[in-house]
Amino acid sequence: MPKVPGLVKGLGVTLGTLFNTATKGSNTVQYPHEKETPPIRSRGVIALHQDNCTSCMLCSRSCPDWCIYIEAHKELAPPRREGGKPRQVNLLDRFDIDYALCMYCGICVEVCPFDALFWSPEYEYSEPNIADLLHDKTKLSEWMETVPEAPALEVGADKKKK
Amino acid sequence: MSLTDRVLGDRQQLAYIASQAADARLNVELETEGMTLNIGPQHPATHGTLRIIARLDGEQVVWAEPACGYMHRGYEKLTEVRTYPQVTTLVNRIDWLGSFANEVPFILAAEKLMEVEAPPRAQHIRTILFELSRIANVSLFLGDLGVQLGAITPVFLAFRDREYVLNLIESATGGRFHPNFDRIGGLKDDLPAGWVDETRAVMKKLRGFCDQIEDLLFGNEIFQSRTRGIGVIPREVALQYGLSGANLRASGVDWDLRRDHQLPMAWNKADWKVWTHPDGDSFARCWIRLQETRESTKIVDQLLGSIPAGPVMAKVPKIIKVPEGEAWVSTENPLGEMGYYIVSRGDLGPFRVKIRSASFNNISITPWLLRGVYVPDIVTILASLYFILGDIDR
Amino acid sequence: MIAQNIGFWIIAVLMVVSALRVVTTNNVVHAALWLVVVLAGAAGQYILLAAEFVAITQVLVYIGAVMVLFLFGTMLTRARIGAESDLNNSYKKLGIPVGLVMLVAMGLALTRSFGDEKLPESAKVVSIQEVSDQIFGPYLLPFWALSFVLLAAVVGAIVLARKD
Amino acid sequence: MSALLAEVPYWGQSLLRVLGGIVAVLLPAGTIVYIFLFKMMSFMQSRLGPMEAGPYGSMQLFAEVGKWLQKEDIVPERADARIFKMAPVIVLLSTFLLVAVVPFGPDAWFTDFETGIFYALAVSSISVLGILIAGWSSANKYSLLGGLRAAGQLIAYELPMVLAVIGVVIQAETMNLQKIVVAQNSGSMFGIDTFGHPYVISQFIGFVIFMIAIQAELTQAPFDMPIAESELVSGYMTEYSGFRFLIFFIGEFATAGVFAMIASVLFLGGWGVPFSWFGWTSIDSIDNWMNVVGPLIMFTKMMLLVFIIMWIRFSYPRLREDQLQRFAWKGLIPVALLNIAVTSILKVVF
Amino acid sequence: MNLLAAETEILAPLASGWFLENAWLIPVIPAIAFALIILIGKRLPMKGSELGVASMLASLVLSAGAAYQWIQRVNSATEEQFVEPVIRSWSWWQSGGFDFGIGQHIDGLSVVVLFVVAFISTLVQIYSLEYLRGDRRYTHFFAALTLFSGGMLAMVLADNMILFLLGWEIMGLCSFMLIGHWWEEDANSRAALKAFFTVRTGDMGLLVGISMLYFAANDWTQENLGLSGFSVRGISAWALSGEPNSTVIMVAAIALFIASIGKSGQFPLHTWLPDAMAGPTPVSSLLHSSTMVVAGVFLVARLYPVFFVGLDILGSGGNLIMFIGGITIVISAALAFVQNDIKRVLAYSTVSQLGYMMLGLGAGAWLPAVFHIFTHAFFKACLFLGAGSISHSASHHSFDMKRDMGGLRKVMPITFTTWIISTLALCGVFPFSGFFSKDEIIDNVGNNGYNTFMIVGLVGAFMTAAYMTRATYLTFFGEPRGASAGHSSHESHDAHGSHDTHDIHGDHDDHASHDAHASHGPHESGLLITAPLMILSVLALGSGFLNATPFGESWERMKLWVEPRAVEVVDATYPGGPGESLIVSVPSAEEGKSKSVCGTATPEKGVCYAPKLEHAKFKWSKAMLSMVIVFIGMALSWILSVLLFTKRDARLVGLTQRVKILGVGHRFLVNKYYLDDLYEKVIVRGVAYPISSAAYWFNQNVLDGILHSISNLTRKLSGWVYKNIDQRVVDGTVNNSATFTKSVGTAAQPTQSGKVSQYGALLFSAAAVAALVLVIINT
Amino acid sequence: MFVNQFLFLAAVLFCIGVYGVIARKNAVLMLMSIELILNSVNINLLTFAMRNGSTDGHTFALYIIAIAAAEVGVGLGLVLLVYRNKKTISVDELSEMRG
Repeated sequence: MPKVPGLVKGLGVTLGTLFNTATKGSNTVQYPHEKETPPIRSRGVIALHQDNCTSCMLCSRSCPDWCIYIEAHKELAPPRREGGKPRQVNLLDRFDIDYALCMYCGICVEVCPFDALFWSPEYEYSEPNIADLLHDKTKLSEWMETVPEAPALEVGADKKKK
Repeated sequence: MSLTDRVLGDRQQLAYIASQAADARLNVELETEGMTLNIGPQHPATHGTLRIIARLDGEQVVWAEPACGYMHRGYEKLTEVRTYPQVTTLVNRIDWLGSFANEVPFILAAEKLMEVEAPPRAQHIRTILFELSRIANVSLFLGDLGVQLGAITPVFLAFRDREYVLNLIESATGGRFHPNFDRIGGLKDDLPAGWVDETRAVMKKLRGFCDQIEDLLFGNEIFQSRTRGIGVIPREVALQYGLSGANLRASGVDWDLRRDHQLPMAWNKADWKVWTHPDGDSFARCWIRLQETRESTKIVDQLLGSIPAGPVMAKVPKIIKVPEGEAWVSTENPLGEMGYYIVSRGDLGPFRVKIRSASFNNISITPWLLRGVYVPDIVTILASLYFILGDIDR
Repeated sequence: MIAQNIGFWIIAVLMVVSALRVVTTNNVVHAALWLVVVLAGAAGQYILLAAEFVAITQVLVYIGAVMVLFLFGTMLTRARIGAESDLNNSYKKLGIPVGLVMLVAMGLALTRSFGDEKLPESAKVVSIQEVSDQIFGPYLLPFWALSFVLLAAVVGAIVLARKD
Repeated sequence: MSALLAEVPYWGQSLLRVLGGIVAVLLPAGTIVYIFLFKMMSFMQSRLGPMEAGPYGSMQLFAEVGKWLQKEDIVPERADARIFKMAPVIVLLSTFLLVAVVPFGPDAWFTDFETGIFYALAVSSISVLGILIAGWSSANKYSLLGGLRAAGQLIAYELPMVLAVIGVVIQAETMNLQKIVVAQNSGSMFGIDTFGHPYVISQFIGFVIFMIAIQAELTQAPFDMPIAESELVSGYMTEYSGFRFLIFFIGEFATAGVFAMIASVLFLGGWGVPFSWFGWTSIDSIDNWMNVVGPLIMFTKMMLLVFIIMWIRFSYPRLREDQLQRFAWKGLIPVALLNIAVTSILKVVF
Repeated sequence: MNLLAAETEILAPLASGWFLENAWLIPVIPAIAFALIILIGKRLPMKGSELGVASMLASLVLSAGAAYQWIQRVNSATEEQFVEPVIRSWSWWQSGGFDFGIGQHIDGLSVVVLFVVAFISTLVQIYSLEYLRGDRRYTHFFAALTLFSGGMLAMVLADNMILFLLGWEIMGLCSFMLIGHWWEEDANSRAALKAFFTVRTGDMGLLVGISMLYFAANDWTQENLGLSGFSVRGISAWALSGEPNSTVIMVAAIALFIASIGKSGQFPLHTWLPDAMAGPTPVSSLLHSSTMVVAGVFLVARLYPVFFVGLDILGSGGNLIMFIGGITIVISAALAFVQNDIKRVLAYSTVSQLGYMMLGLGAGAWLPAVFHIFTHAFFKACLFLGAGSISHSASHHSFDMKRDMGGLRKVMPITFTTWIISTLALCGVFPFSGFFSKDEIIDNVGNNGYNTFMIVGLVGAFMTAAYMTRATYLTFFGEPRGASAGHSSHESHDAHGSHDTHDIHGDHDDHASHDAHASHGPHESGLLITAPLMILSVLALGSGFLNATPFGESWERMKLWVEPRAVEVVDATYPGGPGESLIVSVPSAEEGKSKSVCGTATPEKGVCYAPKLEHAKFKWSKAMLSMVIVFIGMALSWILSVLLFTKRDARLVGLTQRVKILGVGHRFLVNKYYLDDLYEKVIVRGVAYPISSAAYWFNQNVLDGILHSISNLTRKLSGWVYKNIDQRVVDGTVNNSATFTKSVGTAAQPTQSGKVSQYGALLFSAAAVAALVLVIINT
Repeated sequence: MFVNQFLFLAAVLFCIGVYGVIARKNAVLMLMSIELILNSVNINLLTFAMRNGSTDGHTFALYIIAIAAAEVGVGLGLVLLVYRNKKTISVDELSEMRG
């Protein structure tokens, strides 16, 4: 077979793509009109489950760029069982994450010993004002609704996880 | 025996002689008053903030030198005040296109110090992700090459197909660019269900992409005339300047750390080939990368079929303290050899980390390489050397 | 005829003014651009003189090639932006009387020779065929000579401009 | 046009011609930009292109124009301001001068130059001036390099273009574009007159050379080194912004359109269809409706040629400056000369 | 007219043939070969030389075919029929009413010279294959050699003077390139330049002559023959028609003859020819002995009617051609005595022999002169190639007879034999070819009544015999000396390197044996060199029999084939094809005294193309006389040579130092009659120098003086203005006038500055003022 | 149209060109002035061609245009050479013959 010159082959590639796009549709998505669903594990935004948080500050300390701000005060809570001593609990006053600083490394989620932090794949929270990227605990709690279930694992994975 | 006789092939010799002739001609003409052209720090050809100071005579470069450091972020220093888990998330920003691959050598070095080894499943998945990040990295290079040489379409095709790979990485690790997935002793998590099949499909697409790029770009006579014989790096010179990766293999040095270093990774479980090219010119470098992309898809395909069952995490303490000592591990990253030298004093974080990144060495050859070329060839040569600014400046 | 006369005078004034600017401006590139105006005006005058082919050749060769060469030359010799002071000779004023004397001489000669003789009213446009018959007929030898001159010029220019 | 406008007063005629010229330049330019630059290029790159402004982004062009018009007209501080401002106008001017000789129908033309094609080649060379002074007056090294490259390239490719045209002129025995159209549509090939005699067949080499030269004259890839953005950051246009850049932009695509029109006149039979289809014998016997249909036919042919130009532009990397010059002087010009020689020999023989 | 019609039927048409009709291919083939050699020669296995040899072989075959068919043609004609030349012409280009044709014109003369040129060129190219092997510019050498042959052949075939001029100039160019082939040597490039400029001096004459003839002849030829005034045929007919003004044709003939002098190395422009021996020996052999230099002779022979009429050949008192020829014979023969360089001896011999040809032509011996071209080519080429063979194989690239040769007859038997044959031919010994041609010339000169010049010819024959004997003795007899003795050192090689050095000689593998001859001593050359020598010597021996007058009319074939029959051709306005023209009468010189050389009064109806010439009857007595003279010369020279060079006889050695008058003569000869000094010192310096110095003086003193005084004056004036007026008058006026005067002053003062625009200003202002003055005066 | 109006225009241009040649020091500007002169000659040629109804003037005007192109090519080559060697294109500084 005679060799097709590279110049002609190149034209063929572009023309083929042209027809593909025209018939099968493009690879791009018209974003505001249609949205792609990110993978389940996507690190979109961090959601806070307030109840689980003990203000232990592990997340804040392990954050590489220190973008988590936690303030809490101690209170005496009624004992868990009848007749017990009143427990001393940390009440969360402030739990802010500055998304203008966050590197989305996920270390905070990983280190949280009480499963108070979760990843949500939600990504639409850009703000015109940089200060608004500081999400407080209310806002962070709202993201909890979007947190998906942990996905099933691939064949051969070690099931006895945690 | 002169250097040319000893180490160069026929065609390479011709090209080298031509470059030497250009050299000689320039030396004669040095009296002409040149024009100094600052290519960068903001220039499309440098895809980042690299600045090439070139002194021109007409359109010919008389003297050129890269000025780097515009993007210096001080990673080596930053690591000294981070814990080991925190460091991984920093270092995968060094070569921002080869994300996961940046973490691996660091983790391996730390593991070496701690004398733990990741379980086989983790090694396999690490290798797969490593190769995926190589594909993501190099496929962008293949597209970007077109833009540098004036063809606008390849880059879009590259972005299109790279997206599949990034999706894979994201669905496995959660992060598209900065996975932070590697842990000392294993991986953060196992793969999600269905990932293997998806990856197989994507690998097929990428092989198609490679064919497309070959037809559209590499087979194009104009492209060949722009790259063949341009920026020839003879074998010896390449070794002298410490080039690594595809740039070195394009000069005919058969040197690939994936094969040559015995690391706790799964490359030796797959059957693949290290490509070399005798020419050492820009075309050779680009061609080597194209072939390597294909090889990577092959590696991934093979490894996907043989992931052993088992845990992905070895037994390591919750709070990681690396014992006192020093360790050096380097791997064959998309851009070339990347290595970390960790000095530990037994703390939570490293005492000192020296990062050896490929691009810094790769561009160190530019003053030698750019003499006597034309202005458009600067672009060709820079593109074919393939550097990432983050990798240079760190 | 009136329209043509009007055209002539507009173009002529434009040409003279531009020509004066060519020799007086103190920026080389500006001079070249003023010269373009003169040359374009000359092309217009050629059309008035029923020489369409010459006019178009003028545009093609002068504006398309010669002036581009000029600009090339000036740019390669680092023409500066803005006024330059040393474009003129120290004795440039000598040129004015010389030019004037010459103009007077020519004017006198022209007035006496042609007075108010008029050009033929109904001159038809000279076709390319007529010109080509001339070139490849009686004036073939000059055409050949010209070809050799051009060849010599090409070779000469290359030899001059080459570095080695 | 004379027949159409017989009743219109002189000033009206002139006005109509100017308007017609503007339409003939801007309409194809806009269409080309939308269809090829916005849509075809996107499709070739697996994307959709502008979709927001108007249905399928059809109003995008106006949005872009609006954007450019409201941008600040920046003149660099050290630039030669007057010349800097003049340069884009000169480039666009050459396009308008160029369109003046293109015939759009049996009576639909602006001027009927006897030396039409020669005129077209002459005025097309004016744009070089604009580009050169744009490059020089920007006071920018990249611009100067771009301007010089552009001038060298345009001069080099003007030659093969002229030489390619000569083959057609020899075949048609005229330089008048209208007559070239008629010659093609009323001619016959090998005795068959059903398809006329479009010179793209008998002058195929000339056609290819002409198209390559057009590609270079328009500084489209693979000959776009004067504006190579990866090397010279848009070359001579680097410093331009706002509506001056817009003028350059319009000039680029309008010139592409006009050159394609000239190419279609020279090689594809222009506005005409083979006369034998309708039994016409000469230009005078053509029905009047051709004055309306003719421009459409012309437009179709033009779009076809522009498609080829753009297709190549979106597919190829660019050559280097010295390769470009070598290609012109060592490749195209000798071939074009050979083409002329062969054509003239065949013309004499047959 | 009836007569004409009747006779047309009687006369058979002349035979023609493919070779004659297509003779134009002969020069075209080498021209194409030249282009091919230049373009692709270097890539061919034999570096392009095969193309040259092949093309010359093709030309040789074609010209041999043409010669054969020409003989057929002559034979097909009846006894007194005019043998029409085969003429074909095409219009080349037209300009401004001039029509330049291109075409071929074949007659006996063309055929002879064509054959000679093609033959010698072929042999020389074959010879060069060996001689120049390994040369740095091997390919270019063959290209130039081939182009030269093409040019010469084109000139020989030319049917008009423009084409003739083209061929002539191509030859000049090629000889320049070939003489300067080893231009790295200063002497060679100087020789090339000298040759070029000397020949160019003559070429001016050719241009002038051609133009004069055109303007004088064009009307007549157009009207009567329908030919252009450039046409060789037209000019010939015109010259003999009795039409031309005698002064015009004389001046034209002199102008053309100046060209001949330059090209054929006649006195006084002969100085370039010996110097041209700096080129490679094949070049000397081909160009400067046998072919190119006869171009001048050919020109005279070709346009013989013009010279015949213009210079009054056969007139009573002798003519310019004869004088020049006669002087050349003697003075160059004398010069040949004092040369030590063997090629120079041969070069002067060539000049002398060319003198014979000129003498013959001038004395009306057209056929013997042409025949001498023919024979001379063979033996002189043989001699030159023999000299080359000696230097190539024996004397280590030296041509110095006294230092590096001697006693070579034993080591180089073939070269020696061929040399002796050719020498005898050159000396004119019966039955060698030179005898038949040279004696014929001398004989005819005497027969036509020029007894003085016959004596000159005999003296020349004597001298020829003598110097050739000297050269032969020095080369082949006596004791071996220098390089030929085998003890050549490399110093001597270097010392003589200026002559014939092979540049990359040592690098060439094929030359291993050749290169070793420093130790092996002299030896015979290879077959590629000796074969041409042998072929040529056979021809030197035998070619004379083509026109062997002693043996009777039937042996005079050259006369039959070559000499045009002087006839009047009727109805020549449209000469028609071959054979259609016919003869009305055969006029002879005896029939009345007429203005026309054709014999009758100015022809009314017809045209004649060649003058009627007489031939001397061969007498053995005359031949014996010249033979005796030749033998005396040989014997004397032999005895003297033996005494001087071998015996070192005390009476002879240093004779020139002792006897003053001989010393003066010797020095005179060694310095070539001081002609070069005359040209360089007297003409160049004597004429040019005073003029330029006068101009310089004028420039320095008069002009500068005037200008300086003007500027001083203006300066003083402006000083005065400054002092006196400035104080009183208003500032503005003063400033203006001061600037004006200052500008005038600055403009006028440094006029010698070399500033272009200043000169321009002066030029234009002068022109402007002059124009104004003219306009005003013309009112 | 009068013959003289064209001829006068040509004369004026010629004189301006002459002034330019005299007054300018820059080599490129001198070349430009020469172009002015050549153009005025062309106008003359064409005027007379029209006046005499012949086409000779056209032919020679074309020849002059071609010659001008050749002249500029060589002239600018010279200028570039001079510039390269002397770093100036002022003709006044090219007088090495000054004694």
